[in-house]
Amino acid sequence: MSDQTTTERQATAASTAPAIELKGISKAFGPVQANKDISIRVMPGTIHGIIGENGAGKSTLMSILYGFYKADKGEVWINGSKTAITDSQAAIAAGIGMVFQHFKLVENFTVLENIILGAEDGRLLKPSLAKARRSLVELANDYGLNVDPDALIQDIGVGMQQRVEILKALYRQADILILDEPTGVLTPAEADQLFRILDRLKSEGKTIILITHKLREIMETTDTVSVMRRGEMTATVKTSETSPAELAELMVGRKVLLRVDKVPATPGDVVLDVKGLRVIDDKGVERLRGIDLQVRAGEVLGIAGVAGNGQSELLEVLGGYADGTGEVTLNGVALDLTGRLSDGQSRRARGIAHVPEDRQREGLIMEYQAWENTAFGYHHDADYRTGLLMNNAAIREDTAEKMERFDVRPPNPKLAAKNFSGGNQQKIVLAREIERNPDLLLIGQPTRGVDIGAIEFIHQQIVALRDQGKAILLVSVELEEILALSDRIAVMFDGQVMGERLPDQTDEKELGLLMAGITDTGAAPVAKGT
Amino acid sequence: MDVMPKWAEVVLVPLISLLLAGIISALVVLAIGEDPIAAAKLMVTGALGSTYGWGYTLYYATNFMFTGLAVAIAFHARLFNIGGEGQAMLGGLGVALACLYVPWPHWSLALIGAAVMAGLFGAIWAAIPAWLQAKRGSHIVITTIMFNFIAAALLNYALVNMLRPKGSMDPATARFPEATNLPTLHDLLAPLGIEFSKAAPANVSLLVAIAACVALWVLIWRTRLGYEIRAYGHSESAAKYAGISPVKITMIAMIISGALAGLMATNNVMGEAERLVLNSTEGAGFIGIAVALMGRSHPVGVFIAAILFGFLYQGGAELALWTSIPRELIVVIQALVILFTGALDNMVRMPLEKVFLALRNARMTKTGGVE
Amino acid sequence: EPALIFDLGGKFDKSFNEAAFAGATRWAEETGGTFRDIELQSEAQREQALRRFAEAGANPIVMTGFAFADALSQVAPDYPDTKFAVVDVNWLDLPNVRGIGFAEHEGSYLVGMLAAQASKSGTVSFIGGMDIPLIRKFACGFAQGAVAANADVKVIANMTGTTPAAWNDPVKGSELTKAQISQGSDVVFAAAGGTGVGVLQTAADEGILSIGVDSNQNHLHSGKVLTSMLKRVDNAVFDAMSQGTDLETGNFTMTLANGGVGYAMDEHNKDLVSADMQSAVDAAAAKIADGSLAVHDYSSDDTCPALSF
Amino acid sequence: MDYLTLIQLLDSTVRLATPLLLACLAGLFSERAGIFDIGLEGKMLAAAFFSAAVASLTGNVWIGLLAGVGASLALAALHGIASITFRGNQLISGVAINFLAAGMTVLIAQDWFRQGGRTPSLVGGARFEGITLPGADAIADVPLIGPLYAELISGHSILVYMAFAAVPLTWWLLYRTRFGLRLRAVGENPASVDTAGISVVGLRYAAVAICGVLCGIAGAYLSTALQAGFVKDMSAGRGFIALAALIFAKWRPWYALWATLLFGLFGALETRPDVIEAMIGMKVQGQLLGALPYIMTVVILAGFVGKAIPPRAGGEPYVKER
Ligand SMILES: Nc1ncnc2c1ncn2[C@@H]1O[C@H](COP(=O)(O)OP(=O)(O)OP(=O)(O)O)[C@@H](O)[C@H]1O
Ligand SMILES: Nc1ncnc2c1ncn2[C@@H]1O[C@H](COP(=O)(O)OP(=O)(O)OP(=O)(O)O)[C@@H](O)[C@H]1O
Ligand SMILES: [Mg+2]
Ligand SMILES: [Mg+2]
Repeated sequence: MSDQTTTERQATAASTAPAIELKGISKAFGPVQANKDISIRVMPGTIHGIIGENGAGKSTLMSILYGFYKADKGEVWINGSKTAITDSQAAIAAGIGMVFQHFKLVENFTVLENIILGAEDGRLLKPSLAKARRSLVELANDYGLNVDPDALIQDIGVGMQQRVEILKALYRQADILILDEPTGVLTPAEADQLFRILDRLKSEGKTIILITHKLREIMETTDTVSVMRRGEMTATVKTSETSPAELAELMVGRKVLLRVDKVPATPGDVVLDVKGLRVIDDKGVERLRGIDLQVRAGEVLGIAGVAGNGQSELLEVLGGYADGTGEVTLNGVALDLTGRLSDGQSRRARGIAHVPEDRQREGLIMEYQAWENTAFGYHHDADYRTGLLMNNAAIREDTAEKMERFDVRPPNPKLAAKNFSGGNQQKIVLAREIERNPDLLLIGQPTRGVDIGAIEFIHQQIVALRDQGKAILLVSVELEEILALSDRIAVMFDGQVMGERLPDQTDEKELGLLMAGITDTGAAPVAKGT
Repeated sequence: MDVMPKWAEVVLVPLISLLLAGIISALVVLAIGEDPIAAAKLMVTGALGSTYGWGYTLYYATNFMFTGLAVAIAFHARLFNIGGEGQAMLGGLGVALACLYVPWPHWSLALIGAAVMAGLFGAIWAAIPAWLQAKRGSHIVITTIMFNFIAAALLNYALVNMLRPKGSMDPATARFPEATNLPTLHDLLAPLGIEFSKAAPANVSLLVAIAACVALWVLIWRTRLGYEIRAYGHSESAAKYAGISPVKITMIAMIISGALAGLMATNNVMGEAERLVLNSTEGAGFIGIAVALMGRSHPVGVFIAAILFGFLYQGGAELALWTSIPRELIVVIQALVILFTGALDNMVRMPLEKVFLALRNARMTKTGGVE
Repeated sequence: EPALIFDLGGKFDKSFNEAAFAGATRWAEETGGTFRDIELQSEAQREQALRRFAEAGANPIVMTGFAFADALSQVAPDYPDTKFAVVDVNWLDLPNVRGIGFAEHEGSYLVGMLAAQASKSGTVSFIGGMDIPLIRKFACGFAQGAVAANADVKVIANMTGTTPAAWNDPVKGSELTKAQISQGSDVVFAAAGGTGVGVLQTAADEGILSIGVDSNQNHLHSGKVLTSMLKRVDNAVFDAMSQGTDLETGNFTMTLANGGVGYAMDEHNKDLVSADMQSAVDAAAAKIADGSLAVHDYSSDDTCPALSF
Repeated sequence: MDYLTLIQLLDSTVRLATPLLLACLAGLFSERAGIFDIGLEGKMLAAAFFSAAVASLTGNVWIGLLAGVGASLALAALHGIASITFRGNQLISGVAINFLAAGMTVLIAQDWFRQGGRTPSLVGGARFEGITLPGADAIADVPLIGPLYAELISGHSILVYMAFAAVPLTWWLLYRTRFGLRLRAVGENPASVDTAGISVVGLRYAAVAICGVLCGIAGAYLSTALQAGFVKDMSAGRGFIALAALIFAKWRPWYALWATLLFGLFGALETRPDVIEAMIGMKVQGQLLGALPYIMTVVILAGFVGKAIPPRAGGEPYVKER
């Protein structure tokens, strides 16, 4: 097609042309067909949602649009003209910006440096940095995207990091913004703010593509929504004409229960008793400032809080890989918090199981096969060993059984952990920790980044475990999840417990205030014991 | 999901890589005005054409197995032990002390005693950098390099000022007593009716090395300790979560590594030289790095790579013996082998994968199956 | 056909292996004969090369370096019909072995005297390669000669290192030379293989005198190399090859008396060595040769009267 | 220790530190871009040979320098092809390059010059001579400053001044330019660079090429400035010491200067046992003296230097699709 016809077409179709049109996109990673002949149109000034199970090919499709991967087949049309997206530079030039599921930031660079990276003006940094600093102020004013331009990425929270990613796109004057699972790591407040920003951008005529596993977000923010399954686009519908139930079914291929069914708890004896727990990290910062809490048998204690307020440290110290001071007893017997018996293996021996917040960094060895991961942390247990050796046959058999029971797909014990999708990775961790019959289960962010089918399953497992009379300490930044699963809710702020609530006597608003450090009386929090 | 069948990965890729290294080597030989085919023939017959040749090939291979395994086990814990050379030197010192100062009744006991000393000395020499890494954060690559130099000075001092027999010019210990001399493959195979060259230095420590390969395989892939070592190597944060102590794993992996490097001395010092000379390790510690890398840190791979290097050493010696080709040519061939089989293997793998993928797709469309 | 086996340093070590090669080449040129040779790559090849050559019928087999003593004592008895000659070893007692040792301390003594006489600063120095007894023997002889020529002389001695790399580190040799110069030395004697290349170069650059070793190295920097301590390995090899299969066995020591060691005088250094100096040295040489002057041999008891290590 | 001895020691320090500094900065560029390089040694050796060989053949040291840099660049390109294009193991590639250089230099030297793997001695214009800085002779006799300027600062070859100038230049390039920002980013998180639309491959090749140039100068310095010709294996492990210095310096340019100067000082002290004896008041065993720099390094590392965190993406090939 000649240049002339292109421009002609552009001129005539300007008012109606879709901002993005993908035609027949196919992409294979070696033997895996990640995208099969996918076509999609997104009209300018709209928010378009994409949902689908883990591994359905959502990220791949968007990465192709952004020029990160090259499609095997297919065409990309931007604003009515065919555009060759050869690399990300071309995508950026075409006005596309993308916030990846896993951020692409340089950890030890400042915010400002990350923002100008690849979009510098000229060979010297000084003018570029100065210019970026000025426009950062403007962007902050326009959208409320406040960040400290001189902070290092490694020192700021994920919410902030995401802002940096969005600012990166806006700084490059993106008209089309792709967000891949942006809310997976955000607190409700942060998510709300994000959606306000998206609305603002939309009102300015920008086009937004939003990938998420959360149907509520789809229903609340998008204009149209596409559903992907196993590399194919199965449906595109107007959001106003569909329902969460229908979307869930389209996505998973069966009916999904969208609410957690549970009977009231019948709490027993105190299993975990924490008094005055303190943790000081490597940098000398006091992360836990005197925590008191109790978890009883047969109940779920939910810990709500904005990420970074000490929940991680609480799990770490109880799980045995951070040192702390204070008094912690399990079934009435004291736990060693600093000495030789304060490691993960001793904790497991005492009956504490732990589903860590970050399955890829902590819960799993990504290079290990599923069966090896099933023994992880329990490899010294009698049924998994023969003398100094591991009892591989027994572990494999056990793993196959667990995979069956937890519906891990594919149910292949010899597949490396990194080759499972996030939801299935999480199931492997859960199966391992739950099935060892612990007295106390510590769970951090059980459904982060997990698709809706898997969420349903994981929630059922947690409730079932509670009903068996286990004590469960649940940490999640998803208030909805906390409210749905907990029998009691403790809210943490700045290394302290701000208060406890019962789920049926509170709501997201009250919890949100507590999470911000504001107690009932409206007074600012007073540090305990200082 | 793997694109290539396993046999292609473990046999075809290395073979083609080796072939490429051979072709380039042939070009180099041609460039210095020699006949590459004759040279290749000489190397193969010299190294593999007789029990004599095998005896030398296996002798060198034994050295490389020990140092290769040493580097490999450290790699599994994501530790780069460049100090095999120094640890092997210290191992030699251990062997010498054991052989010279203990009146052993029989070689078998002497071997055990010497092996313990060799392993112990090597382990100590590795334990210090390991401790500094684990406790003080001193980068193990630097400290092990430094410990190589320190070991050389220490050995020099021991030989020149302490262990050298009075009046001897040679900075070497006295000959070890007869009772500590290890049986060669000739001695071992003769009772079985197998004729093996008497002159070649391959000796019973080859069996120790093979046993070490097997033991290490069991350790890495079958024991709980090996499981912990690998886990730590893959992810320190996950290891901490599982209650695996980084300090403990660093120390243990390096101690095993150092002990293996030290054990090399049972071959070169006790088995071959039967005395400790100044230059006994001859860079085998560094070759061990190449062997471990080429063997992908797997004991079987290390075994094969060690034999390959043994072949290059012995074949190269024959080449130097009967032609005027400078010995540096062998160094060049070694470099090319390492380069093609170790660093450029993807150059072979990538196109092969394409071929296999095409074959597979063709097969799938024919049968109409969906995997 | 004779064979020649070089020690690990290699054929072209600028030192005694190279001298051996020169001797063999001279033999080949003069007689039109051919010889086999091999540069070793590893310790294990000592015995291997010996056996391979012996089995292939090479005779005599000549080798350089004290490190062969051990291997040869193993191999020689197995090949009674083959004659062996070994340079730097003269303590084996085998019927088919010719051991040739050198009185390096005597030659070093002479160049030590020359150094002390040529020195204006009263400080002379020595740079060795790897720190082994043989090199200390050179250093000790040198120091004795220097002290003999000038009782007030200051002798500085340094070794390059403790690994074989010390034979091939001219950069360090150069720094050592500069360090010695700053301590006042104006004559430096290098017995350090390839490292010596750096020593002689730096001495020439910095305008002080140097002394070569083993072969005559006077020509390397004409007019700037005071002399060279000669160790006639070439002659030893030439003789062994000339005698062929009738090689006279037994232990021999090449001394000043029989021309095995000495110092080099030629057109390159004739302006550097005055007649007085030369006559003093020649007088000492005569006394050493007739036994009236004894130079202490470091290797005899690991001590040195004129220098401490 | 008197003042002149100190000057002499420092002078020696500067000379010994120069090749280390160049190689260290070379490694810094490469590793900051995420390509580990244990082939510094080999590149240096190849450059030492080719610069001496070509200088001796042409009689012009500058052409020699170019040839040395060219040889080093060729090996750097090989490292790039193996570790960037074919995503091979960077350590293996480095090891192979070291062997290749050790063998090839002697093989070619023997083929060209037949002097046993050496080049002929370089004379006159085939060598870098020391440069006397303006006024050095004039103030040489002024107490204190005289020797400092005339002996220590003046009188080195041009390559020494280049090496020292390379430190601020490297710093400026890395921290003050667009190229530096991208180069550092690609060593920390190549995906961030890729998604910004910049070629990861291109940046890494650029870094490896700079590494090649600097190693080339380091090698040329050894054989044409410090020495007057090539001797086999004359790099004598300096590439590894440079690597140690790089880790010591935590991959930073100014620290690299101090680290290499420290190693240089150790080397210089080793040539002056008399000074050490005077300082500690007793005679030091020869072998202990030789080991002292290495022992000191370990002590300093264990005692004063915290954990060195390498560039996060270092050593790993950038693979986005499997
Ligand atoms: N870089 C890659 N290399 C090889 N295969 C890949 C790669 N990225 C994705 N895949 C494959 O493509 C498929 C689609 O992956 P993709 O990341 O697009 O899924 P997704 O829909 O984003 O899943 P999730 O909801 O978990 O983020 C995966 O099942 C995987 O097998
Ligand atoms: N680089 C890659 N190479 C091979 N497979 C990949 C790669 N990246 C992703 N995959 C595969 O793609 C699938 C989904 O990947 P993706 O990372 O998008 O989702 P995920 O694992 O669910 O992530 P998260 O848990 O963060 O949502 C998994 O099977 C994963 O193994
Ligand atoms: Mg995704
Ligand atoms: Mg996901």
